[in-house]
Amino acid sequence: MYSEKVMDHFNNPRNVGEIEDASGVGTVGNAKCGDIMRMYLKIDDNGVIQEAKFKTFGCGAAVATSSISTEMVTGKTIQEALEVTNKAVMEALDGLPPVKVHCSLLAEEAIHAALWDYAEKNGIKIEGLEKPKADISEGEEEEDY
Amino acid sequence: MYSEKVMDHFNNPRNVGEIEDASGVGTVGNAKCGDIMRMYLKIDDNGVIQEAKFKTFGCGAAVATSSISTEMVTGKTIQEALEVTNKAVMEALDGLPPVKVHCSLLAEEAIHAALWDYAEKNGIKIEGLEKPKADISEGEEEEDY
Amino acid sequence: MNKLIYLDNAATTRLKSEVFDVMKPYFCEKYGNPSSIYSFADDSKAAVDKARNQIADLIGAKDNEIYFTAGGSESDNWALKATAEAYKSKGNHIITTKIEHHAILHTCQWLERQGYEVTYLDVDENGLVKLDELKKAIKPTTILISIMAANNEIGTVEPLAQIGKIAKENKILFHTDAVQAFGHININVDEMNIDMLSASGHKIHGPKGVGIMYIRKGVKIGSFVHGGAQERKRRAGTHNVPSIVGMGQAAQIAKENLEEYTKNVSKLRDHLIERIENEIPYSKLNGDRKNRLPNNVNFCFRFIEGESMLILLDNKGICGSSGSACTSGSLDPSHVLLAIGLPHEIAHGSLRLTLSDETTLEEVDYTVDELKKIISRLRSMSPLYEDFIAKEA
Amino acid sequence: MNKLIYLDNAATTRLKSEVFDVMKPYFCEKYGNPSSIYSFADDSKAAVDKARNQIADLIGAKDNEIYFTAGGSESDNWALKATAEAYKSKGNHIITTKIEHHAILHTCQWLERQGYEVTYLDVDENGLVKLDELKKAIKPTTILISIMAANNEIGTVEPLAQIGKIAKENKILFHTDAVQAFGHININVDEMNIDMLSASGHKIHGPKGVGIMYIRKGVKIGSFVHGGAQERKRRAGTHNVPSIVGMGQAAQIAKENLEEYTKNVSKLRDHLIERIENEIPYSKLNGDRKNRLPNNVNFCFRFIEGESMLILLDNKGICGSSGSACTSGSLDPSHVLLAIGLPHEIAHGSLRLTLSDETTLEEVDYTVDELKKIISRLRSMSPLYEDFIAKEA
Ligand SMILES: Cc1ncc(COP(=O)(O)O)c(C=O)c1O
Ligand SMILES: Cc1ncc(COP(=O)(O)O)c(C=O)c1O
Repeated sequence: MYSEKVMDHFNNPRNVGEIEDASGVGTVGNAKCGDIMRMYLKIDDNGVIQEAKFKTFGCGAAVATSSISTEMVTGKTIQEALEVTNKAVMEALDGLPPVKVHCSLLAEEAIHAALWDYAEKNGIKIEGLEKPKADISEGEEEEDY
Repeated sequence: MYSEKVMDHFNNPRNVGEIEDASGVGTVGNAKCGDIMRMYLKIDDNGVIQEAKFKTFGCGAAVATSSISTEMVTGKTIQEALEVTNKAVMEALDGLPPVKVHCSLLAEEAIHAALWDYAEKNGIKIEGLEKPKADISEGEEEEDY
Repeated sequence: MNKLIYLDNAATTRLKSEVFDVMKPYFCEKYGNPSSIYSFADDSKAAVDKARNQIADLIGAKDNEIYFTAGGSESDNWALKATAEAYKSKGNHIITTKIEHHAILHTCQWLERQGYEVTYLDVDENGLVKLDELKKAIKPTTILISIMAANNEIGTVEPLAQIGKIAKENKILFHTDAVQAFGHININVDEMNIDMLSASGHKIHGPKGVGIMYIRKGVKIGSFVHGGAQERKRRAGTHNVPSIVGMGQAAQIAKENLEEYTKNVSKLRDHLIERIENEIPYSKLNGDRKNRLPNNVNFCFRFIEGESMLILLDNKGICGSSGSACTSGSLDPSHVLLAIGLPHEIAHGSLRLTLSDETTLEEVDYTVDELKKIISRLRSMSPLYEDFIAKEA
Repeated sequence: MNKLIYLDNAATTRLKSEVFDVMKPYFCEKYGNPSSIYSFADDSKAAVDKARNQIADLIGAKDNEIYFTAGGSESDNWALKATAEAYKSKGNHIITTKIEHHAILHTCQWLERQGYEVTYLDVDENGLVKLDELKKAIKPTTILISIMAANNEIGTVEPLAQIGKIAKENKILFHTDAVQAFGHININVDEMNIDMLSASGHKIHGPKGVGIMYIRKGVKIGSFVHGGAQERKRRAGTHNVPSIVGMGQAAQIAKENLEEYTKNVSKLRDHLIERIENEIPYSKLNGDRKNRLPNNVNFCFRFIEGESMLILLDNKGICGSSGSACTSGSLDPSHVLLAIGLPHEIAHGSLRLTLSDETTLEEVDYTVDELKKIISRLRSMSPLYEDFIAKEA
């Protein structure tokens, strides 16, 4: 069901854990739906993401998207990190099954939530970043089985 | 589907043919329903059936019941022949499949029709013998498949 | 016992050993449920996908338009009942023919009891649907035309492309019961404008108890068997993996062999027809001579009844079938033979012999030789023949 | 890859080689259609009769009360839809439970759309139907009570005899979906007053794609699959002889082994339950401890999600299943786990392990050993666990 990339990131997740003195932390999803993603970002004075870590409660795709998105944002500026969309995450994982697309949305939201937290803590406004929704909505109609 | 007895009478039918100077001939059934039985009886002056022959258009059970009933009536008096009922025919054949019970009725009717013809020709009345129906009715609801 | 001469391939076919070999691993080894997520089930999943593709290929469909069922009857029930339900707001009228299989006819009768209106089209004396009558039967309330691709008794192949065209022009869904045609003649769902198609595995040397329904993308019917989320949520029930695999393989073989099959088997068929017509008097070929399944031979022999013929053939090791009342388990002979205009007494004397690519010329010749003897024997004990000869004399 | 440890026997089972051996001749050799009249079909006919008898024997039914179908889902659809249709004049109310399989639930929802009224009974925290609520739910219009014999997820065995008694006292038909119970626990249709019963071949080491419906003599339901005259005119479709033979054989083996199976497998089950309860914290057994299928183990592990558990088990060659949303293909976790009162987040962390008589103690122990590691690994990356520990501290 999953691509090799997904399985690799699920079995050997990169950057699991917490960052004690994180610049921003974002938690998205909810336990009711079976997916919670928490992302920790360490951002330096130049607005470059030095380190990203995550903890995730969720399925294989949720763990894999968390893992790869921590890799994808590391070393990027905040503006570049905003371009790590769910599409980009999916592509980097060589695709996700249709029923799992929402996991990649979750990853995008987790990055945004962590950045929002960072912006709030620092009293700044990040262009193009909206306040993260409290919950991830599920619009996709399952096309496949 | 058929008992060995039925198969024997179908494969080696006894008394197939016509009797040129028959004392009575009876034809029952109709081609529409797929069964026609014609019975020829030769009856002596003492009212004993000397010979019985048949021709049948119909299924295996129709042929077998015709065959065995010619055997069963031979040597019998008219009154005894009236006791060759469909039940007796069925028993003599070790049973028939439920959907084929009407064939044994046809045999009973063929005997009756031939006797009726004999009675008419000789201007006598045979006690217990009713005018045969022109056709064999089919009341049985199929219980088995 | 004699060697078996199996000439009832319209009833069911021998599972080909090549097909069985492909099915085998899925019984005791790769038995995983394709809906499961562990990798042990990957083989089962891939096998079902492959079979879907093999079947789609045979009829020019897309893979995701093929749905696995338990056989032709279920597919027919599904097509009719679910279309009736889904398109109820559009209308309540269905058009079919008088010569459909009971899986269609009895389902239509059931629908009539639910308030639907069904037109049963007449056919001509060869069993062909009359296209002008089809056109005339269409009403504003018509939601479905269901006409079989080829008849199971008399082998007549219906003009699918023309029916499909009429359906399309009138924006009516077109379902075809292709149980006898699938893998036996060329069918292309796009070229023929077929919206739904039923087929069954065991009529093409595949396994029994598995079938498919083709449903064109966009046709909005729901489920017939409700339950689990299998088959894109349209047909519930744990996948019957070995049989699905077998049906896929049989479809692929049928596709590869279609040209050769058509050539060889219809040659044998024509030989059989010719010998019977030349050598057995008072016989009549049923079904269309030209638009005919490659493997179907169906005759009526006057003055005799089908079941006795079958039993005597059976004594010689020959398997055939008949439309006589006795073998149909009802009091009337085959509705198909009546629909092409045969009187009851003629219809009772029908014999269907259906060949396969495993049938040999020797078998066919032996069958005719035996059949000749059987028919004259039965005629000699038939009161109808006695009367006929008496009249002729 | 590791050795396969198959603990998903509630999803499907391995076809037993003894069963396959009995099926084998019916594929390529004795392939005749049992409805045919020639003697070549006698073997097929006899084989179907024998299977019918083997199955009747397992549940104390008469042979002619057993009808072959394509599986549990079809039987469930048949029972509900045909009863609703046949007893419409008596009433339109059906009683079932919230923990039925989707083959029942989705069929009930379909019936609701057709104007029927359905009561979905609550169950207690162990999944047991509350008999007083069942009694209270009965109305003058109630025509059917359909309650499963044993639940497929949590293994709870329902009080069939008591339900049957209530149904009988109220002159209401009683159907039970026994797909998980058939061959796994003792069922007697007369003692339990069961009028209809669904079962499936592949849950008892028989073949996939075949099932049965038991219909008590006198129950007047019609067909679900309309068509040919098979199965006493009640279920159309060419008989799937090899699979029918296989289901019969599997039923006979199940009957012969039932005592030993119950003893051995429930001992393994209890060992598995005990080790998990003792060695894995924050775990909770789902389902009734006493009224439980011999082969069912179902736990919730807090703070983690089922699918990840399954994938990591799969990496170790262990096949299990989960009621998490991710594996059900919907957004909600198993309706069964919710019905026994579990909150969503707990239900997402469920794991079902279902054993068979082929499961060994070594396999069970290996599974627990690996499971422990997997659960602590997943907890270590769970934000829920992080929060929980933080709160505890
Ligand atoms: C309780 C129950 N009912 C019905 C079914 C459906 O059976 P099948 O998949 O054989 O159609 C299953 C199996 O998935 C089941 O566990
Ligand atoms: C034309 C036609 N339709 C439907 C069916 C039913 O197929 P099955 O017996 O596989 O359900 C048959 C076969 O008997 C058939 O010949």
